[in-house]
Amino acid sequence: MTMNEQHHTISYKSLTGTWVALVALTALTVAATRLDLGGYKVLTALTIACIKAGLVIAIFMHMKYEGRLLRWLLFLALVTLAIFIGLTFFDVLYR
Amino acid sequence: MTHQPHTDNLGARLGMWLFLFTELLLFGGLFLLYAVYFKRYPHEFAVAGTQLNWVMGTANTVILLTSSLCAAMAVTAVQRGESRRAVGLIGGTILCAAGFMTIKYFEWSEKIGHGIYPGSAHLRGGVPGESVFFSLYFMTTGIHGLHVLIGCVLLAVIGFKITSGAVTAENYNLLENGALYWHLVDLIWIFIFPLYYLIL
Amino acid sequence: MTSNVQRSDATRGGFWSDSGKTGLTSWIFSTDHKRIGLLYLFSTFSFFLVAVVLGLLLRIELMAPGRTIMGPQTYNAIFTVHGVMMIFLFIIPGFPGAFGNLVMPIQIGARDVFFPRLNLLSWWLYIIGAAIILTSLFTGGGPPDTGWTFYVPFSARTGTNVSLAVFGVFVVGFSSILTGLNFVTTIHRLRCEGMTWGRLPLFVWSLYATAWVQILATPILAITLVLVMAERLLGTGLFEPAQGGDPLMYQHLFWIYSHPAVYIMILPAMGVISDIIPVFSRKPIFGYKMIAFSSLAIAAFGSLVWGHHMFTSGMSDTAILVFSFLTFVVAIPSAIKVFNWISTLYKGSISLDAPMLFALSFILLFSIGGLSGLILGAAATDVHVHDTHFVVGHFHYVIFGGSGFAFFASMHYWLPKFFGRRYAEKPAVIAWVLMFTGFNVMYFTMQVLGMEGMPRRYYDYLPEFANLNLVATIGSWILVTGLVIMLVNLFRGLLWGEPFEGNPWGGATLEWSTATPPPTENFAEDPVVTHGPYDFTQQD
Amino acid sequence: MNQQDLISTTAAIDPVFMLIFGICLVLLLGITVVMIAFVVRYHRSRSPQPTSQSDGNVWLETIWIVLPTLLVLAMFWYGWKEYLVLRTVPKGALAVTATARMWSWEFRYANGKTSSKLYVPVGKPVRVELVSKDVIHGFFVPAFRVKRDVVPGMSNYAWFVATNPGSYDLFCSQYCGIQHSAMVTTVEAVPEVQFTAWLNQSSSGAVGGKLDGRKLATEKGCLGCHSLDGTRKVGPTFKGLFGSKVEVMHDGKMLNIIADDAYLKESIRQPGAKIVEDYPPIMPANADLTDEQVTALIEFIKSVK
Ligand code: HEA
Ligand code: HEA
Ligand code: HEC
Ligand code: CUA
Ligand SMILES: [Cu+2]
Repeated sequence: MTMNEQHHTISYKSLTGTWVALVALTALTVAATRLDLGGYKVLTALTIACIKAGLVIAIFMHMKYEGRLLRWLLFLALVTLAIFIGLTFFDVLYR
Repeated sequence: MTHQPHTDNLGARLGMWLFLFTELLLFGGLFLLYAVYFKRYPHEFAVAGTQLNWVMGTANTVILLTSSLCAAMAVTAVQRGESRRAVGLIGGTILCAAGFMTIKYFEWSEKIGHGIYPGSAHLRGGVPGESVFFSLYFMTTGIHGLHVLIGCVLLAVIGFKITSGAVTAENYNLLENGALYWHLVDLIWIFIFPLYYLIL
Repeated sequence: MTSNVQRSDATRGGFWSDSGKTGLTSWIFSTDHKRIGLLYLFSTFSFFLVAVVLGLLLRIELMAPGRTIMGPQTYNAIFTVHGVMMIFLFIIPGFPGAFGNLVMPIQIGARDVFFPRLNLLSWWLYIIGAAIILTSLFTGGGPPDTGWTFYVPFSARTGTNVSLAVFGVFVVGFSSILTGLNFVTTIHRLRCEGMTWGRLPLFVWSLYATAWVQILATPILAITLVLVMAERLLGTGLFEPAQGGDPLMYQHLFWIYSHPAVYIMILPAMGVISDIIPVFSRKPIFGYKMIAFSSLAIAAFGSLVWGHHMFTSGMSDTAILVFSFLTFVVAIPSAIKVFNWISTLYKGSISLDAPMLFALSFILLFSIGGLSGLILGAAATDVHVHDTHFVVGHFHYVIFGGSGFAFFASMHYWLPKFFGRRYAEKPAVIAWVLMFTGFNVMYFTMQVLGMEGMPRRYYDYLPEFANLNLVATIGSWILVTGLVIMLVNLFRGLLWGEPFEGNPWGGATLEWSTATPPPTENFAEDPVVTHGPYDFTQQD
Repeated sequence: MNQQDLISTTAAIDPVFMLIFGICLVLLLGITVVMIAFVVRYHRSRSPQPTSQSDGNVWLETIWIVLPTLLVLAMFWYGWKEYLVLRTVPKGALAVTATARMWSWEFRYANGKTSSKLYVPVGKPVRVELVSKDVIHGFFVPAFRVKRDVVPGMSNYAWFVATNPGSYDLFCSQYCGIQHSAMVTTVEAVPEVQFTAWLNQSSSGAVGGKLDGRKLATEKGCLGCHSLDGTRKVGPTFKGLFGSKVEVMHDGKMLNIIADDAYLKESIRQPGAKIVEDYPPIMPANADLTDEQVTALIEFIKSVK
């Protein structure tokens, strides 16, 4: 195990850039869901939400600069949640 | 390795992230219920969802995103040793949070004024899916709001620690973890917003 | 208990006195993992004793049909409180809290856990939660009468004090989460030099797997309990059919946590057994890698099988197919462990000291419980025995015969190390014989009762079940006798018994290489590990 | 429906049970014997030093991963296959609706007849619709190896066939409150002719055109919560109720009222309207009672002095 590697400092500029992207994506979701997309609406909205979440995690939460360990663990937590929901749907969908 | 737990930043962050996972799963339970009931009552959910004010929701989303930006910049500021600026940014975060809670307050009181709250006569008498939607809405945003409040207190304490010199460019773990917590609150909202306000 | 403990502090040495502080506050505000471990030990074990007396009362009531010593409401409250205390106040916090705290940091060569103050907070949360649960018994509508599963809609309607009890469980759950994240961080960050992942004692591996379950599953319980409270206090109706809710969703959420929770109970137990058997056989554990890996596999797959508690609930048949299949998959890593433990004995040099007796009986009792779990895991057979005393027998075999006996094994194995004194061997063996006998008489009979169709949570039963119930009750008395002997022996021995020094059993893990009792920061000098945890050839 | 290939639920489940139980027994015996043998053979008195320091064997471990896998897959598959029998109702099954409430069973037949015991013809499959009026109950007949939860708001079912005449226990298997263990009745399997005769007798409560209130109160489960002798059960006693003064909560206000006909009627029809002080609001609404039945119940309550 390596010792405390010093932390990456993220410039104000890239943080602000991220924020602009996030706000733009928010506007995009709102606009998209005002349209009549039928069943794709949910999909669109959630996809955009996932992209936004990814941005927040990667930049604001510094995950982009973390080591492998934390990334794997984050992945593990998300997969666990997905499995909990997924397996429940074996009941909900086929009842 | 030798024992230097006080400067083991990675360890401290690991602990914080683990805690964030538990928060994620806590809300995950609510999202699970949302998914299940949305599947069962798509129409009722859509109708009920139109009763929420998407303008307010959007405003709150932007406010929270901004607060997150402030929190992230505060970390950068402390890393660069600009502690005055960091305190200011934390103040900005808390201000945004206050704005968020104010809007939330208006939204909730409007709904409650219309007789829509968990267990209200209106919901008991209405279609089943509507009651489920609003119960979930109040539970989710309620617990989320509670997290906003906790985050505010946490950040305020950290702000004072920066002024008192306990959090510095060499030792900013606390701030970093506080900011992580705040981003999580934002993260949850990023999903609450489309699910409740937009999918109609 | 603490006052007795203090009396002999001066002679004890180590972490008992080397900080110069011995008063009560030096314990309940201590951040030393060993002191916190002992706090957990005393508090969880106290609840165990209370709950055990409740269990005994249940058996006495069931001794004969009709009213024996209590009314139905009392009976329902007692089995609920018995279950809640045993699960949430004893066995879940007990293993990680008591032995995890006492031993794990020493075994990895650390001075303490990664977040010592958080560790103390965990214990306080546990105590606060427990206090809330206790309060719920004497206030409001009286003790909850829902069963430890709190199934809605019943739990949303009953007039008893469910909300408060549920809130107590919520707080205890929070404590469990903090312990889990503390342990994961500790195991990742504080292993001493040379302590590679491949040299971790298996107890540490099992705690690592347990901690992940605590982290990822407990939050679901937390939110579920919040929703039950909301259901009762606000009328959210999320599980109320009249308002469009689905009672089965409660069951899903509850078991998403509570099935993995049974592995929180058993995994550390398996870890202890994997540590004890090699030591008393003087032989390395057979298949270290597979045992470590199977702990992780149990934690992972164990999170996917919760639906097997709902086979008769009206859940979809597809879900039953999936969950039944996954349930059988989890049995495989358990089987690997059992076979590896037994192979460890082969060509060893076995000495049957008390810890070893408990460990060997663990294997048998856990196997009986686990194999009966297979009958429950198959859809066709579960339908017949679900919600009968067969299930009650199954889980007492795995929880009490498994985790409980492993807990007793660890008490005999590790406590002398921390108290510096030891118990007498002979009474320990007598106690073991009585407990083992009484245990089987009681719970095997209950499994037979279940196969004959006696439902569980029955205050009263039809005359045809009378004989077997009497037998089971007699079994419980044999068990009591054994337990009392064991406790008296341990209590006397640890306080006033012969000194316990050095490494009489010849363990090769780090806790045996430090002073007895260990000093506050565990080691005089940070250890450097050069061999595996079961490499006994390095000794002498 | 061909009688020959009608497999009873008991005959479907028992072989699986035996199979899994048998495998488990063999495994357990094997483990026990080997363990004891090792402990005896390699006891320190006989084997003062370990004669091997082996710490694993890939082949052995592979064997005991593969073998259990095959065994459990067999158990799983067989268990699933026979479970399907429980889910596949034979054609032409007799339909009965079981209504569970705290804490009684009521069985309703196609012709409207109700009964508190489940009468079924021997040799004919019976499909039971499971309906709950309040909380979750469980429909459990050990003799036929069938069990299914009775969940409010859900339509569950179970089926079985009684191959021999007799009286079989029927339990409530899902915990449902104070009288859970008393929610017991029987399945009465009688020859087909007898069953038809019973089914066509006029409905249970009516004796000469007048309903028997006491019988009704038993059947509808009232007496599970209300005593006739003045003792306090889950609900207030019926003894001396009529004409007495009752303190009730109504819309959050306390009222003192006299229990008259109108009040009793309301209490039965809409139990939630006025809640007797010091009692929980858990009495189920009885929407399925006819006006005559309510009148009969009230007459009965009046008669309990
Ligand atoms: C410590 C706790 C613990 C443990 C470890 C287990 C382990 C298992 N449990 Fe158990 N269980 C409970 C605690 C536990 N359980 C509790 C508390 C309940 C009731 C809750 C309630 O309703 O109140 C319950 C209920 C329960 C049910 C629901 C019953 C019902 O309500 O209808 C089921 C169904 O599948 C089940 C299955 C299993 C299985 C397959 C395992 C497996 O993990 C077992 C694996 C072990 C072995 C298989 C034995 C060892 C191996 C061998 C001897 C080698 C040979 C083996 C093979 C060839 C496979 N359990
Ligand atoms: C850790 C878990 C654990 C343990 C160890 C036990 C231990 C015991 N349980 Fe347990 N039990 C549960 C967990 C546990 N139980 C759970 C989760 C349930 C389900 C609840 C529900 O349905 O919701 C349950 C349900 C349950 C029932 C079923 C109730 C029903 O369905 O109707 C019964 C009935 O016999 C029972 C009996 C016992 C007995 C007799 C013991 C015995 O092992 C106790 C033996 C007693 C002694 C050994 C006592 C000796 C000690 C003393 C007398 C004190 C001495 C004091 C000093 C020395 C200071 N329990
Ligand atoms: C689950 C238990 C339960 C069942 C079953 C039940 N009751 Fe009740 N009943 C109660 C409770 C509790 C109260 C008091 C609270 C209230 O007023 O709702 C009550 C109140 C009443 C009252 C008012 C009594 C008073 O003292 O003012 C009447 C009349 C009554 N029930 C009749 C019936 C009849 C008739 C039936 C059967 C068809 C029945 N109940 C079934 C629980 C039950
Ligand atoms: Cu009805 Cu138990
Ligand atoms: Cu389980």
